Amino acid sequence: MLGEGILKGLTETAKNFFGSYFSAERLTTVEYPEQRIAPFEATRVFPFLVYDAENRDGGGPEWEAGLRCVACQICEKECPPKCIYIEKSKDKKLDYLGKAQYYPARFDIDISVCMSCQICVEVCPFEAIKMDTKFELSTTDRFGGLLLDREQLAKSNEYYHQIHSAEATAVDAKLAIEKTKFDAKAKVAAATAIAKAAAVAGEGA
Amino acid sequence: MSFVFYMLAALSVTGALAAVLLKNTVHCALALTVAFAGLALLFLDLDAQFAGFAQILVYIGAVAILVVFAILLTKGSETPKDGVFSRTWLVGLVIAAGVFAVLGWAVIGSIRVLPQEKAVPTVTVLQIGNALVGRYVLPLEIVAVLLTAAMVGAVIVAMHEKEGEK
Amino acid sequence: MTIENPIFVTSDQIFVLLRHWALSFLPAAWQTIAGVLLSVAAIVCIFPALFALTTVFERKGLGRIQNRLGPNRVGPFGLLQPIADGIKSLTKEDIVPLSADAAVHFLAPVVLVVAVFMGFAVLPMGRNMALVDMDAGLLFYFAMGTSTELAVFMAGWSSRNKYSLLGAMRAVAQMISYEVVLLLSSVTVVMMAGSLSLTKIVEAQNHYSFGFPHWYIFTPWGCAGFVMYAIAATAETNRSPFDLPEGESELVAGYHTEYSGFKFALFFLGEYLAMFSISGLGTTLFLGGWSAPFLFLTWVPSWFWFFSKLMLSIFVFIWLRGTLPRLRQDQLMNFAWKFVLPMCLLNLFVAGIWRFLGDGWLRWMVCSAILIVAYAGMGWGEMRRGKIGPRSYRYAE
Amino acid sequence: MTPLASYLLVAALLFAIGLAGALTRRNAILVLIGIELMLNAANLNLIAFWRYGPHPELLTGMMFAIFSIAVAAAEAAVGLGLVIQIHRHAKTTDLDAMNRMKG
Repeated sequence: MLGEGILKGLTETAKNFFGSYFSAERLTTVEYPEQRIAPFEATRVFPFLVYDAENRDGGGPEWEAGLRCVACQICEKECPPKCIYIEKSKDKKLDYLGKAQYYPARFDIDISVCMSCQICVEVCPFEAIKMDTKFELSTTDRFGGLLLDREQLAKSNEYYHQIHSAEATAVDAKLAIEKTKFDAKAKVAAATAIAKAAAVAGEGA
Repeated sequence: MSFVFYMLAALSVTGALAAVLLKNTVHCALALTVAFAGLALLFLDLDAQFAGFAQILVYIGAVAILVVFAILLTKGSETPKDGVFSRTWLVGLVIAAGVFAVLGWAVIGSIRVLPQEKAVPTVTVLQIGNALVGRYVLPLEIVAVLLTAAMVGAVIVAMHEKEGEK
Repeated sequence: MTIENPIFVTSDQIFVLLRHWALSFLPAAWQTIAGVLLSVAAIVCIFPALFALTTVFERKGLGRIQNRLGPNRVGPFGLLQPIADGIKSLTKEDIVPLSADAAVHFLAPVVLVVAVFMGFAVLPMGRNMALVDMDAGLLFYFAMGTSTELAVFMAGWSSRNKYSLLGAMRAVAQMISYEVVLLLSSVTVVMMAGSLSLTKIVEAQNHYSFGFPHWYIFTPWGCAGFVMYAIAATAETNRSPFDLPEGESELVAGYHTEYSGFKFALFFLGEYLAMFSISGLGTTLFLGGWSAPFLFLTWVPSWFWFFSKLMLSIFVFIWLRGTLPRLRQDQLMNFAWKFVLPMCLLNLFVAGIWRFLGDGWLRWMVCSAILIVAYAGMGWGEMRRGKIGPRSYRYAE
Repeated sequence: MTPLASYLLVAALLFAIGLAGALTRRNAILVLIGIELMLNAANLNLIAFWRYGPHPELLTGMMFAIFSIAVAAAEAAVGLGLVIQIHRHAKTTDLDAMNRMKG
């Protein structure tokens, strides 16, 4: 019969209307500034740079020394809205693997341009850039306030664990494997070098 | 009460003048609405309540809307480059002036025999309804047939011809 | 308590008495004009105040329908929200597009609000509480109602904006189509009451048998007429589910896209006032106007009943808005011309039968049977041909 | 009280304006607008004569005006339908440009 669906719909909304006064579970929204929903594992807003507190090479403050970023500029090239700006350093410092690498002398992200696509995170071979969950970023300064520099972007690995614990643990495991491999390779290389040196020395003698 | 009459007459004549003189066709249609409204108020001034409201309902509610629809459907709202008046505008104007002169002469000439004042007739809607289905039932039926025929005719005339039928 | 009881008379006629009291300070020559001005001022104050309240109740109601809280920040329970909104829209910059037709652009909201306000003049808001008791009151109301179409067209055309023009054309086409339904469903009431005067129509319904009132909605033709009137009224005021003239997902905001600040507020006001006046007319025609719903409740002032029925209709409007999705243009037109209009004409016929069959159970049976059979048959046919009914989405699922 | 002659003069003026519009404008819709004005002027005459006539209770003039309003609505609908059809055919509503009998 015509109109049945309309009546069904009207009953449903009437149930919602009266039910929402009696059962609090029905309410799907929270009153935001006072009540907040805890961020989900997959929450992502804008990128940040991860640093390891253990890595102290190169001096400077903790965040500067420990940056995982090696200024390879892949993210800068891949970024669809081109909101990343990187200046490579002239000198090198040891990265978290203990390998001499360049580091970003300047790393800026304009979050007024960023579209939160996460491509920079996916292309980064060094697990140096990750997505943040902080979203209350409004400022009164349209231009300077939304252009984040290295210092504002750098967050510790502990912070990363706090916001995306499962993901961060997986990344840590991966890095640990890389580190072991690198160390093994370095050991072999060192052994070869020693052997070579010995051979050279032997020849010389 | 004469003041009200002069105001309303001025309103409808201004509206009518604007309707035939303005360049933009949509403005003409809106001015026409003003003239219709002035006329409806003149009807009310003449104690013809029913006719006045029918005038608003039919002319402002239907005819004016029809006119603006037609203007938009014919892209008529752009002002043509070579003037809005016809080549023979002078002839038309002379004819209209002649007609007005004759009508005005006839009215002024018979001003002595025309009634000056008259008691307000009390006409209820009930009386009009009774007259419509009593004394005037045949005209009513004919108008009904005419309106139906006009509706069907207008739909057929304005309908898109199908490609295959040509 | 009887009708003659002085307390009842005072509470029932309090506004009439107040008006007399205020006028008694003036010289006799001025009293007529001052009385009209006073009544106009009352209407101009009461209904915008009601509008302000309705906006916040509508937002709260819609929120509850969607299991949200709705506005609750400004003032206690968010009741001061309309004041904040009002201040905002009054202090906003009034932008007129460069290529817009400035004069028509300015006139459109004014014409709309004036035309809508005129409609209130004939509504009897209580016993002896109609501003003018016109013999052709209903005709006057519809004459004013059609004038709003022109205002909508003016707004859409003068903005020089595709969306505005499209919205205006949609709105005008829709309003003309449903105007026919609105008129024809009201004509049944005129046939029964034998008058176009709204006060007489209310008096014709103000009788009771077994404690129940003789409202026209409690007859087969009245019930069908009321349903069709409600559909047409929803379409006439461009309310959801017939809100395609301002369908924001396709037309930005329809004919008021280019309006801002105070002029937008006027449009908003006009829309809600049209809703009030059309609900008031529906109340008057079918729900007995200011008469009480039961005989034992007649001691409550008449204006209280009018306004409660009015607010009840507004609630139904909000309820419908929270429930139904928007129609498509062709569905809207098909529904008006191929379903509601034939039903309306049939209803006129049924009302005639009702009139001439005389009292008794026979006319109830005959009239209900005709209407139900026609409704079911036509509904079945239309649904079978897929003209109306549940929607199917080709690419969904 | 306004005498009947003033209503008749206003009606004559409106009729002349409508006639002038119908005869001088190029746009077909404007010509129709002129014709509508002429019909309205005639209606004003009818109502005025009804009001001042000897037997207003017979409603003759009023009825005439009401029927005339109905006929005018039909005329407008058909006329505008024709204008739209002409525009579709000739791509113009300019009456001066429509001077051929062959389509």
